[in-house]
Amino acid sequence: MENVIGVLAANLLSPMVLFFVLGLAAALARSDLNIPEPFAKALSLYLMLAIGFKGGAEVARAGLDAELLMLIAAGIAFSFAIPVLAFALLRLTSPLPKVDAAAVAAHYGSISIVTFIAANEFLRSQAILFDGYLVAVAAAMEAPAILTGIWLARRHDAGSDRGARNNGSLFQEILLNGSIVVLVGAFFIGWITGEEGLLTMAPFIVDPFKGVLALFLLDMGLIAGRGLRGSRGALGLQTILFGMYMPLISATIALAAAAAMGLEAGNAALLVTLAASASYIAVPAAMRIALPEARPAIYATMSLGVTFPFNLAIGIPLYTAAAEMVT
Amino acid sequence: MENVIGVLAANLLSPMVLFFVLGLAAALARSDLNIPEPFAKALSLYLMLAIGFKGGAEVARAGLDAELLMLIAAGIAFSFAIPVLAFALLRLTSPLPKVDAAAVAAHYGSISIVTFIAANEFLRSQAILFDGYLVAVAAAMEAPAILTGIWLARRHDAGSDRGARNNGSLFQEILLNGSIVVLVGAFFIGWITGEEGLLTMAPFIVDPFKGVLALFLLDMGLIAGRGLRGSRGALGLQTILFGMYMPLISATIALAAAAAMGLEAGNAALLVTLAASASYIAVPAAMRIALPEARPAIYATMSLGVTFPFNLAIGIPLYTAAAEMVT
Amino acid sequence: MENVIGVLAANLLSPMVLFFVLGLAAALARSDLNIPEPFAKALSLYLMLAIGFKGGAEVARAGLDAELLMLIAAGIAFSFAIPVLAFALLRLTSPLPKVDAAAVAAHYGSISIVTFIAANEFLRSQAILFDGYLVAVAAAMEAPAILTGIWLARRHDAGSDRGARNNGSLFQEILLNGSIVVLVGAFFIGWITGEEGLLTMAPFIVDPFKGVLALFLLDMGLIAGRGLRGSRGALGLQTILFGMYMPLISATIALAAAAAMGLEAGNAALLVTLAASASYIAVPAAMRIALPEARPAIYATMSLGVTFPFNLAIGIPLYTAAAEMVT
Amino acid sequence: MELHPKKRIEIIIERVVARRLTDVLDRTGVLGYTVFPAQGGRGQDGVWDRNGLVSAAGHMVAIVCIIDASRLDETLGQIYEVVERQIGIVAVSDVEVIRSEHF
Amino acid sequence: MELHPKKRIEIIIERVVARRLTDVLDRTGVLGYTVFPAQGGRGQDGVWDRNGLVSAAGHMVAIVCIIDASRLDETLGQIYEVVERQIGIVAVSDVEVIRSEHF
Amino acid sequence: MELHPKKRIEIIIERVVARRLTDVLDRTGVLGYTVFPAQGGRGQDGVWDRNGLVSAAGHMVAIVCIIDASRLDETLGQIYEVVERQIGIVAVSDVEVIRSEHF
Ligand SMILES: Nc1ncnc2c1ncn2[C@@H]1O[C@H](COP(=O)(O)O)[C@@H](O)[C@H]1O
Ligand SMILES: Nc1ncnc2c1ncn2[C@@H]1O[C@H](COP(=O)(O)O)[C@@H](O)[C@H]1O
Ligand SMILES: Nc1ncnc2c1ncn2[C@@H]1O[C@H](COP(=O)(O)O)[C@@H](O)[C@H]1O
Ligand code: NA
Ligand code: NA
Ligand code: NA
Repeated sequence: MENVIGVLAANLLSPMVLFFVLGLAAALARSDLNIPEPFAKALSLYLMLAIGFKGGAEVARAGLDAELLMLIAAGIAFSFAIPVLAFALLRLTSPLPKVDAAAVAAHYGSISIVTFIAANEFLRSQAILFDGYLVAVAAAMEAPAILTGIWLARRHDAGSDRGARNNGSLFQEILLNGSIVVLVGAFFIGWITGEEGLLTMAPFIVDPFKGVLALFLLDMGLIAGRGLRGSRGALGLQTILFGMYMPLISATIALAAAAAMGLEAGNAALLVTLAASASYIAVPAAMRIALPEARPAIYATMSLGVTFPFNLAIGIPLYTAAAEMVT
Repeated sequence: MENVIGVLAANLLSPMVLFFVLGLAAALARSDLNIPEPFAKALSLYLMLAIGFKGGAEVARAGLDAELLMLIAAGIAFSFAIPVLAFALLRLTSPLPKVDAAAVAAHYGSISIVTFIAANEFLRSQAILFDGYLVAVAAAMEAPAILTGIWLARRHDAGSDRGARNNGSLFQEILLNGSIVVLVGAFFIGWITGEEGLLTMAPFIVDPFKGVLALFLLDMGLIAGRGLRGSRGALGLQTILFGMYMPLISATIALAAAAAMGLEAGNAALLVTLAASASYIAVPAAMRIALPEARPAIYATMSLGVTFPFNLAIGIPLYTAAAEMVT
Repeated sequence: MENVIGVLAANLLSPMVLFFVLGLAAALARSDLNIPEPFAKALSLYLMLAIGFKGGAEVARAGLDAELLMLIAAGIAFSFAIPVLAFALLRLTSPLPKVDAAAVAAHYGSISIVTFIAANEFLRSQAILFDGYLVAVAAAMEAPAILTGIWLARRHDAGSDRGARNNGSLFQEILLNGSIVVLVGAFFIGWITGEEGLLTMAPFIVDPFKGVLALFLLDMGLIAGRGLRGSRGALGLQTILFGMYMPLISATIALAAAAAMGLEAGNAALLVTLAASASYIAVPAAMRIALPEARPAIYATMSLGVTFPFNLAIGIPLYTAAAEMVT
Repeated sequence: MELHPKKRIEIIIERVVARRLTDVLDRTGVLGYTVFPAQGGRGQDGVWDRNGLVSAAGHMVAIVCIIDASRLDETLGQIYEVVERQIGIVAVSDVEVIRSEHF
Repeated sequence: MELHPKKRIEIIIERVVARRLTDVLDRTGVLGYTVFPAQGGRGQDGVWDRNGLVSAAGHMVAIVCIIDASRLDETLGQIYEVVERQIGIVAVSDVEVIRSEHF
Repeated sequence: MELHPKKRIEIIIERVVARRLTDVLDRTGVLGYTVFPAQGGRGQDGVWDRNGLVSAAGHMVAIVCIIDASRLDETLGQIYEVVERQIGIVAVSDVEVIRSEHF
């Protein structure tokens, strides 16, 4: 337990978390600091490309095993199922209308790749081993939750049927979402080119990686802070609390599954982190098309303003400690 | 021959080519993946700056010799002459009207600096030596073809004379084109500051270079794919074929010249690559001003959608193998 | 003396200065070369973040001493006082109206962080030691001059009182200016995370730093050149001369103070450079709000087009030589 | 210079929805349109700023489309079907153009 | 399609001043506005280009605000107080909108 | 608030040609203009998107220029000489401005 607290404190004082806090503080103080949008998008692309490529190269080195298939299946199941639970909890505990609850629920079933990356770095700093192919699990968990979210909204709200005719193209758009394409594409390129490819790319995607991540987290802090400031009032206490206990619930479920599957600590910690994380890139974009009546001020702020910092600061070390105990 | 095929296969599985293919596939599948334009422009600037600087530093180290002057003269001659040949072939074999044929021809006389960079990396991967000053030959070949292209269009089309009054400023704009200025300027700075300058700049322009190139090629793939999709119908089979045999013809001519000049294999391979490559930055911009009636959907797609991938995947290893045989 | 000339010449042939000159020449020749604005902003952010972080990490390593407080006090005093002197000189020697003179004066009291960074690199190239906490002095000197500038304008021009009601928010905006927030924030993060944090960030903020600086100076050259071209006529000979002798006056004052405080050569050179440098980011933005009648074509061009290159090429080696003699 | 009266439609809409709208315009007889990026704004759903969005969601664009008055009603009808459930505004004004072949 | 007549106000102003203006719009009854980035331009104070500005100073934006004609006079008065001493122009035109709840 | 009637000219044209056009506007009596970047669009020559262009060619901008009606005809004539052979459209509309010294 003491150890957990020490690790937690160390995590809070890592450059990653501190840059996030700097951004948050600057935004709350109404500083005009901002990362130009095209550059922020480039940073995000870089992170996807790098994490995908390194994952693939890792697979080329260490090989695949049956565990991956099991993990992907578990991940997809979580992504489909968690939104149902999240929706039920939101309807019970918060005053959110159905369409907002469905949209929020979809976010918690999907994943945040930056949270996943932060967990990778955390494990590395703790010298805990994990497999590169986990990045494939992350990719597989992005989309299913969106389907559940839309289904939840439709089941409860006849009005939203009007958008149904567009769904064919919507599902294609979700699967061909830019960040998924880069993540998966870079994964395969890393796999194909292996060690040699990694050697070529390393000075670009390995060495400066943590620095780029810190800069990106500065931007995330700014955005989270502006979201929190802008949505003052829109977000009630119950919904804010949901943004902190929901990841713990998802984490507990994933932890149980990880123990049942007999995963090693590192892989378990990453699977748990994925389950506990909430999307703020792919799902909001899909929700604007599929459920335009749902309010972005609610779901974007909960996912980015509440759950992301919670996971970054407290969640990741906690999930790791739990995974080490259980496995 | 077997060796050539092995090298060709290795090239096809390099991160560079694979990232290009990823971009191409994403675009053809209508993914919304894109590299923000300001960032893509920055990547392009970076590549120019890095290749120019490294070339100059190489000259500072190894010195200049008379061969450079000979190569520049040959390059300028190719740039002036190749469009005449290309124009004649297009008029014979394709249904393109004169003004389009002239615009396309100009592209094939000029060069693609990214193709040149890819050839540099390929030679390095094959441990074939070449001189840094070749980058000066690349710079010298950019512009002359534009003059020939305009001349070809004017000779055949009285209508385009109306734009003549603007030509003074047009030629100035071509020579002071941003990418040429950076390439040439960085070349001289590399030359002046030499080894010491390179040491200062290396962690920025040498180490991450290949990674940046891979990212840039991802964007090129996206653009090429979107161009191909958008111009379906506009491009006939004859013009597509032209985009593949024209580089081979230019390459053959340059190869003969290289043999006659007694170049070493590396320099010969680069001269041949330059002759075989087609512009997609400087020439399209000049054509929009000088020959606005020519259709960008034709020339941009041929150069970037057909000839660039052809050279990247097949041309470069082929030209290198040929250069090694002939020299 | 000979030594000074040698060092001066070496500085003029450094990649940094040469890239600035390349940009200047390209702009004066009306090349269309440009660094996309979002990318230039990102470069600037990177430089702030890196210099702040490295300064903080340096403090974590070497510790703080009382000298820092003394230096900050001196810096703030310079920032408040220099504009008064600058204003008096401008009114005596130039035909600038009062409001323009006040705005220009504010720029010379504040500082240029890129000049400071260039001085850091110059000292490093000369193997002269200095303290990392000087970056805190730079941050402290940014804002006070703005207050003096506004006060000078108000004292002489009743008309500008109309804007007074906005001042509360103006001062907040100045202090929460994005670049100051990143500089100071990164400084504290560097301090908190210390050696270990620096190790994490080094491949991003240390290794490629000089290359990024060179690219940024290319952009500064372009902007300075375009400013000079655009303001032809607006800037008289007296104001141009002011842009070169004013830094020398400020430098002399700071040099005397440095000698009085008994600083080491490196710290003295940096304090002198800060005093001699003129702002071109924070102060112009503040002036547009506080003194909209003052003409940006005047103050931006003097600071960026005259004083910045003067300091970069001649000032920094000169101040360093002087600091070495005096301390 | 002879001027021809036309209608200018300006649609402010979310970027994620823009492709659906332009797909519709492509299918109707509209001969051209231009998309402009917005930087920020405010509406009933609150304030947004381009530099403060991690997702494409929320980012608005303006689509400007100049058409002949004879096509206005049909075009607006088709635009309305897309924007009906979305955030966004549609404004029409009178303009005169110097070449009429584009509209 | 029923169209409702409204007023479109277009304000071209420096980005550094834009927040002051939108703060004023926020306080008045204006229901929404959109900010568009400009790339460059020329006026009495000379030429500017976005890629040639090291500071935010000088960079212009266009703020577009569609309102009901009944609010025009009051809104223009408040806009004028902000732009009075600044560089910038304010232009008003007639538009028709398809949904009237936003204005 | 007193309003003065003016003309608003909006020219959508390729970025590579824009400098030629603004050079012409600089030589005529036009007192100012503002350039806005476009993000994408479609016309007779097909679809384009800013993020899909490796060259400046194809990228469009909108040039907005508010002038006095008395200058309209001469200015349009000069604009036409530049845009005649180029891709692009020119649209004129009526606006009212609150300060008349800029036009
Ligand atoms: N009256 C208006 N004038 C101009 N833009 C508006 C107006 N109302 C809304 N907008 C834009 O449309 C977006 C969404 O509006 P809303 O649905 O009211 O939140 C806002 O963020 C603005 O960018
Ligand atoms: N008549 C005009 N039409 C369009 N934009 C203008 C006009 N006059 C000024 N501007 C814009 O406003 C900025 C400042 O104008 P000025 O205060 O006249 O220098 C210019 O740089 C242009 O971007
Ligand atoms: N009717 C229109 N309304 C708005 N923009 C247009 C229109 N027609 C053409 N454009 C713009 O002008 C560009 C070139 O048009 P075109 O020459 O018809 O291909 C298009 O890509 C659009 O950005
Ligand atoms: Na999740
Ligand atoms: Na060629
Ligand atoms: Na100073």
